[in-house]
Amino acid sequence: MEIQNRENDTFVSTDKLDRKWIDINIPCSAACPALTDIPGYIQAIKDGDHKTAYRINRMENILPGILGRVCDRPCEPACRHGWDELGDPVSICFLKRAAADYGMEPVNPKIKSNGKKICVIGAGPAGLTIANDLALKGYQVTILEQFDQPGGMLRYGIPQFRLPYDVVAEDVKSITDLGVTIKTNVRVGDVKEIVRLKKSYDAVILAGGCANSKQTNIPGIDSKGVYWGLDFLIAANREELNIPLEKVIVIGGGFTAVDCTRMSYRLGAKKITLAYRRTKDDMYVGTHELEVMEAEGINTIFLASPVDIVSNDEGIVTGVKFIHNSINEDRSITPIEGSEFITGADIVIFAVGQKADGKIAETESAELKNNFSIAGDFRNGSSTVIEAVADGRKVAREVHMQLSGIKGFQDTIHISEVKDTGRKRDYDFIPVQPMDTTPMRDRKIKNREVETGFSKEKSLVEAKRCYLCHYNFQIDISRCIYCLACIDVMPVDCIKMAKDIKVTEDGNLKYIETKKWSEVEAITIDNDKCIRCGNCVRACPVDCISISKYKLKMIEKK
Amino acid sequence: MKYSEITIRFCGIAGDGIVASGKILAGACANIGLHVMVNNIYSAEIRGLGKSSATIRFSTEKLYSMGDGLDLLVGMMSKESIIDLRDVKVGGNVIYDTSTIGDVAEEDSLASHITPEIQGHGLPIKKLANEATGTNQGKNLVAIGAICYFYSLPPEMFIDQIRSVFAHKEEHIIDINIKAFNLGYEYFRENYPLNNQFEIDKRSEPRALTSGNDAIAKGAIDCGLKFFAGYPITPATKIMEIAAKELPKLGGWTLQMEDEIAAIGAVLGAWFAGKRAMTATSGPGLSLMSEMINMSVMAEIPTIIVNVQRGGPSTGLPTKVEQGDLNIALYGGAGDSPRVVMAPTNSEECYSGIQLAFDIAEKYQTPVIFLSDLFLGQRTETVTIKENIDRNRCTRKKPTPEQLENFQRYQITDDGVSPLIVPGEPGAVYSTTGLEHSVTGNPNYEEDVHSMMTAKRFRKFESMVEDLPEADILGEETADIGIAGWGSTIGSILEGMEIAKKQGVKTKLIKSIMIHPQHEDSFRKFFASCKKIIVPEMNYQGQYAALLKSRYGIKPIEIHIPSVNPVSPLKIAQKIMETSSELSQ
Amino acid sequence: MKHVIIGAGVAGITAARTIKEQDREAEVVVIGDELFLPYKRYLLSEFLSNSIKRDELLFFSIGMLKELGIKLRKGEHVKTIEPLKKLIKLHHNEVMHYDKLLIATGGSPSLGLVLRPYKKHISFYSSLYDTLVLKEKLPEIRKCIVFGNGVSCLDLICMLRNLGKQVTYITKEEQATFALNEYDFEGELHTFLEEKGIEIITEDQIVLIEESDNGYKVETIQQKMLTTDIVFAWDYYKPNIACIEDSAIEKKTGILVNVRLETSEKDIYAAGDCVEIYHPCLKNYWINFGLPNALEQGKIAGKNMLGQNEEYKIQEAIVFNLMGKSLKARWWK
Amino acid sequence: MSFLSKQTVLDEFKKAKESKTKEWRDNLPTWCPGCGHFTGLHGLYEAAERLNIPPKDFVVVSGIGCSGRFPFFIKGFGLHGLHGRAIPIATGIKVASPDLTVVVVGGDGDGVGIGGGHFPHAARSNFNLTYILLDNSIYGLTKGQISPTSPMGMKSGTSPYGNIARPLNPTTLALAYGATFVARTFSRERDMVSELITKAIQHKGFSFIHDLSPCVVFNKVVTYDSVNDASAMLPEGHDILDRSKAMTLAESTEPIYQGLFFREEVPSFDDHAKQVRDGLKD
Repeated sequence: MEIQNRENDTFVSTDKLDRKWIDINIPCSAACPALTDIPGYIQAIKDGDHKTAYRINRMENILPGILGRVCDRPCEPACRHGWDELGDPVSICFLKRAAADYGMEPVNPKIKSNGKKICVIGAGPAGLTIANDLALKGYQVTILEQFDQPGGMLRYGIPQFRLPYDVVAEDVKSITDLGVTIKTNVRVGDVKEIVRLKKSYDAVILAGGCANSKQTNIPGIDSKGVYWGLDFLIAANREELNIPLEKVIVIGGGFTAVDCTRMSYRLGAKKITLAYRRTKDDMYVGTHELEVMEAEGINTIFLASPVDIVSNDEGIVTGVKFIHNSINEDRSITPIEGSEFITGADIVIFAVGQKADGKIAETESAELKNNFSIAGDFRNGSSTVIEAVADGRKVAREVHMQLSGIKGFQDTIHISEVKDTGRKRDYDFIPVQPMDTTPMRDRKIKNREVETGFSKEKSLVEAKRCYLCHYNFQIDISRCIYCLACIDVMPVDCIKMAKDIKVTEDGNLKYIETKKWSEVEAITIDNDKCIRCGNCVRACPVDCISISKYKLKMIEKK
Repeated sequence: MKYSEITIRFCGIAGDGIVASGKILAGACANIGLHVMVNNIYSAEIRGLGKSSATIRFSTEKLYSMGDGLDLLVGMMSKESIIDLRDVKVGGNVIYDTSTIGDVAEEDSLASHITPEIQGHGLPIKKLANEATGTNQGKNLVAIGAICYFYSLPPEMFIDQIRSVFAHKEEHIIDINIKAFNLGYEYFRENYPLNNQFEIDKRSEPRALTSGNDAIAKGAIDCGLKFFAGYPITPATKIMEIAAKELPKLGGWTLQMEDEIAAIGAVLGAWFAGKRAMTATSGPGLSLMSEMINMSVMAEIPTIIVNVQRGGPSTGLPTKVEQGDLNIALYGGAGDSPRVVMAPTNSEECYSGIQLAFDIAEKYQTPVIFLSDLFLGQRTETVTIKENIDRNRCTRKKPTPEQLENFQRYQITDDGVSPLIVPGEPGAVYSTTGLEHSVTGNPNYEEDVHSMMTAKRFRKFESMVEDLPEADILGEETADIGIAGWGSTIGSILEGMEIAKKQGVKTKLIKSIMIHPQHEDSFRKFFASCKKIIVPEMNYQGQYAALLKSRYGIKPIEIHIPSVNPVSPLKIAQKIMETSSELSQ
Repeated sequence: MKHVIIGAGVAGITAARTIKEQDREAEVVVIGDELFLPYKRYLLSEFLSNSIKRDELLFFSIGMLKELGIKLRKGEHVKTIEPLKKLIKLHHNEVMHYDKLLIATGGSPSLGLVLRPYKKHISFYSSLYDTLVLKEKLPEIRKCIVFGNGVSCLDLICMLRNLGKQVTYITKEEQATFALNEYDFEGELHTFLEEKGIEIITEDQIVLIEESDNGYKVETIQQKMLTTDIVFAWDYYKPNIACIEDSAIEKKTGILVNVRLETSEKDIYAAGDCVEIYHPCLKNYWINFGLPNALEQGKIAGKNMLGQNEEYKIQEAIVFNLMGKSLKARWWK
Repeated sequence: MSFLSKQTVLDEFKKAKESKTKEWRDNLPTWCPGCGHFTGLHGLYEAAERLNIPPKDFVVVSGIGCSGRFPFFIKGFGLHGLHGRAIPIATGIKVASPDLTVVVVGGDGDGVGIGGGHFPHAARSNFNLTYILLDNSIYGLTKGQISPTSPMGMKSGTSPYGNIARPLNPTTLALAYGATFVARTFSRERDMVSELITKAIQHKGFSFIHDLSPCVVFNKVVTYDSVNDASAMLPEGHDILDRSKAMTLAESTEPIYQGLFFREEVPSFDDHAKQVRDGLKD
């Protein structure tokens, strides 16, 4: 069990070396657009405290239940446990979900109203985040949502077998609990309406998202049986789709494309094929998504682009003509002369991206200038949920700066001494805990969620696997007797005899290793390789290895 | 593949649990009734750069030596094990660690030296050990687990061994070690499911494992050892540790003295007081003791010095075997100082021989130097020792009532043995000294006294012969080639003779635990019956051959092996073949 | 010149031999992940059905190996390749330098998300080791289930049938085509196999395998419940290219090479089942599994590594005669 | 202890680089990782650096035992002598060429066991030697038997029923033998060890360092922790000229005092020899 010193023993640093340490040493957090304190909440789960784990998630990336299911997990490929020789990444996302499943409870922080009113257009991930953050700062926030339910893409763009409605509802509720009002079925049509809104609010933020499918224009695109990915999903989600599916071809390489194939599978299609113009590695979805898709018997064609939609006399789709591509160094593609081929289909779905609603997109106009911002996909083009959240957070800060007149925000690193991390070396050998899933035979049930989540026990086991990278192991050179006891017990090549130390341009510390005893200046721990097993601390006879916990906190510059 | 005899070597740096590996594997095999012989070789460093290896040979047949060649080499450390590859038989196997930390250069990699005739098997030893124990301990058990599967030996027999070897440790230590074993076993079953068969005779009884050192200590205790004084020295310390453990139980005691000089001093004192006592040491210690040996000769106080020979001279090769101390044992010391020198040839003789040594020392009031060696002393093997327990044994020549009248401690007698009384016994008292003395023990430097006393001290060695065992003669009586050997070399000689026999060459062997004095007639008869005589031994000079030459005037073919490892039977067989071809020309 | 060849299969060994025959001085190291001397994988069925002996499988003896001066490293595999430093790293962290490198790691069956959990219940048949293991089991086996694709699968089915086993073949396709599509042969093939007494279940896949008292229970996505003594299954037959994962070497499913069998990295070549070339006739990227190509490519790679300039010509005949009558002849004596 | 922000790390490393101690390094030590002897070794490096002793004038003599390896790890002349006989050999060297810096290193068995008979005479003759006794209260090289400084009751291969003899206390012995510089150090405290070894070498006469240097492999009784728990620095204002006070403090085991117990400036053997020689002149 960790023995944390009193708060006033904590050393607060603003040194860029220490800031850099976090980026390099807590790869998961660094990879997360929202800089979530991942080791923080996983450690909480490890200690059986799902409530704290939930609170960390709830405050740092707002939508634990949702992101615990549909986040594209930039953190997992970065996880230290997945590095060469070290096994597989921790199932961070599943753990986040566990935090929500077992630790969810209302966060009722003390909020002192500052009397200012904010209007957010769009109840998607970006909008919700802005509302949440500003509400916590004491603003009176109102969200206007065009559909009858809040959530935007979360509600309409993602099929229920990945993200059930009630999960979205719960996460939204915990935001409305902060006093945020959501008015549904309110559509802001154009700039004039925004201008009107600005009269009654101190600031208006447009987070309209990218709810419109990007169109492509190839011969036969308007034949019967051709759909746009997002429309197809929204229709399916709103139970508005009742056509028989036989052979389906989905064209695209993103989440929407994959969702379309899997939705088709549930709508009873016999043969489903996903076609993408580049290779597997170039797709925007994780390998996990792909495997789930393949598991449901969906075929794939790579390095092939559609050149023509083949249809019969009644203009009904009969297939797609593709051409093979070769891929170039810069991942761009060149079609291969005469390599065309036709694949039969009765439904063709184009899921080649989304774009913002054009009508209200002329946001450059003069009357909008001050006290108006745009956020999320509406500004940046379609991205992932976590990126939308991160962007929402950024915008919320800007708005808060303008309205409250604070100087800005600053990263501070809180370094505190720790006696023992509570980890054991054998945790490193715990295998990844598999996510329980709905049996194949029930996959056809349209709205049955496929991933059923970790049991509480499983979440504890999986959490143990986390290296807790936020701990910094360091040899106090002035007390070291060079006895090599630590090197003797190191689990990987993490402790080195160093002849020099450098600060790289990007502000990272780098040790120059040497095997020549005569050159050795110090025995050093390479935090980059360190897996935080604590073997060295237990072995050191002169107790010269210290553990300190690094935590990033952003504070207001008054 | 089916096997009835296997030789396995664990190779690594001291600290990898190499020795423990040998112990567990050997114990397990002995338990299921196999014949086992184990030889450990480790450097004098406790840890760090010292290389260490344990070779275990087990068979359904009786074993006499470590044989030639390995069926399996387990390289716990890559670089250190490369040289051992040359000992692996054609068709043999190697297990190497695939989870060592950091890059390995091609030339330092064990695997890169494996030839196509040999099969390498990767095993993540370090990793699995970490998984099981959370540290680097248990590497050896991971390997043993793999071996167990590889030769399809029954796992239970190993689990039991692990339990008994770690019996003194807490339960969880035992558990993690068993876990390590299982991980190794499972890994091989997963990755190398095709394994080999080793024929085990289900009916055979468990066998006892013992080392030469164990046997000596036990033999001494069983024949009445009461007091032990010594000083830790490789490879003899084990004897002292056993004495320290056992003697107090029998009303005796063991003292660890500040050095060998003090140790043998204390032993002399105990004998003076009439108690059976001994010390055990190795070359350097024996050298230190030589002055005290002279004292024992001069004062005719019995002494037993076990010398477990190691490589010399000086501090030499503390962890390597050599038969280099024969000369110092026979001749070392000032003046004309005769002493008995014995050399057991196997563990059984370590037991019976030390008992003989005590009886002779006590009866003839003389120092006995008992020459074991590192290989014989430290190797563990399955043996059948005929126990002979009589702790009240006494061969001391006590004075008759007449003799007690004006008692002469150094009375001149035909057999040279004078009556001896010890403190606490009623009847007489006497004083002794390292100075030359008269029959009473009073200092006396007169010429005829000195020559008379010297003659008396030597006369004991002639009369002694009747109590000594005849020399053993083995092999084909009609053979023209005769071999004479001593000490642990005999094992290799016997297997060498077997190999030669398979090639159709007859040989015979004469061996005796007695180096000095010997039953000279039996030797003379034997030598007379040979056309050629071969004398193999593990030293550079041919110290035993020199003795035989001077004593029997023979001209033997000498094989001198200043060896750090036990003699290879093949080497001896080759010499025999050469000799026979010379004969046939 | 140090030529390092990863893979001791047909392509790798042929290359090694070619190099040595043309340049005695060249240093050649062949790294094979199997425990045995190089052998002819395509003869395994004959070996299993006892029509040839084990040593007839070998490419050549130890003696031959020494004579040629090829250094063979058995039972080892390569973890990573560093083209810039011209280094490879083996499974036990040994680091080896090369001047020219040939990747000929072949391909092997692998499992997708659904089957992976049942790995320990699934038997394979792609190496001599598998075969030896199988040879021991075979006598007790009566019923077999096979799920998979490709020529090797067809080979397996026929071999089992030849040995008089009861064979059930499950495929995702609506016909047993063994992914040899675009050829008008399938129809025949499917019925032909059925005539031979092989039960074929189409448009289905295995979703669950359980141990049952003496054998296995198998459940399919169409909810068929089957019992069997042994299950052979793989989702795809895929090139073994794990060793290039972290390197810059261009890959798709296999390693992309030009007609000189050069990869995107200097001095690194690839040949055999692990490469992928665009095939104008198939109008597709093409993983040319199969013996004749491996042989041909081995030779060419070897020559080009020695600085010659040979181009690989894809011979349709060779590829497709696998499905020609000669093929049948080989199976149904 | 400082919070190890990355800046602290940089500073410490800089300090390490500035020190020249590694110029006295030789082979990589082969002791068990964690062995207390590493501290003594490091201390000797630091002393050599601070006093800038040129390796050519630097002789380290040792006996048998783990500590016997010392000479191989230090640049300078070294002599790995016989068990317990290091002091006489060193005496010969020193008397033959008094300008050399001669340091004797030995273990507890070597120094107060087999060699126990040499120690007192070297001390009372006040040869200008520095004798560092690395005390781990165990025989390490023979794999763990009791040593003369092993506590009573300690079990080992040769004392299966517990050590029934009382341990020797090398510090009090040195005081009793009349050594003119007597200090006790603890391998856990690198700076203390270095500082006192330096002072000892500077001292004219027989200087003795008793370094408590735990064996991490074989001694489960006398360990870093057991010693650490009992450790205390000598009381403030202890009079280093008061031998009997020093004796009392040295005898204490609760706590085990560390620091410089006693030092007196009296003519060393060298001084006497010089005096005699001078007296014989003209």
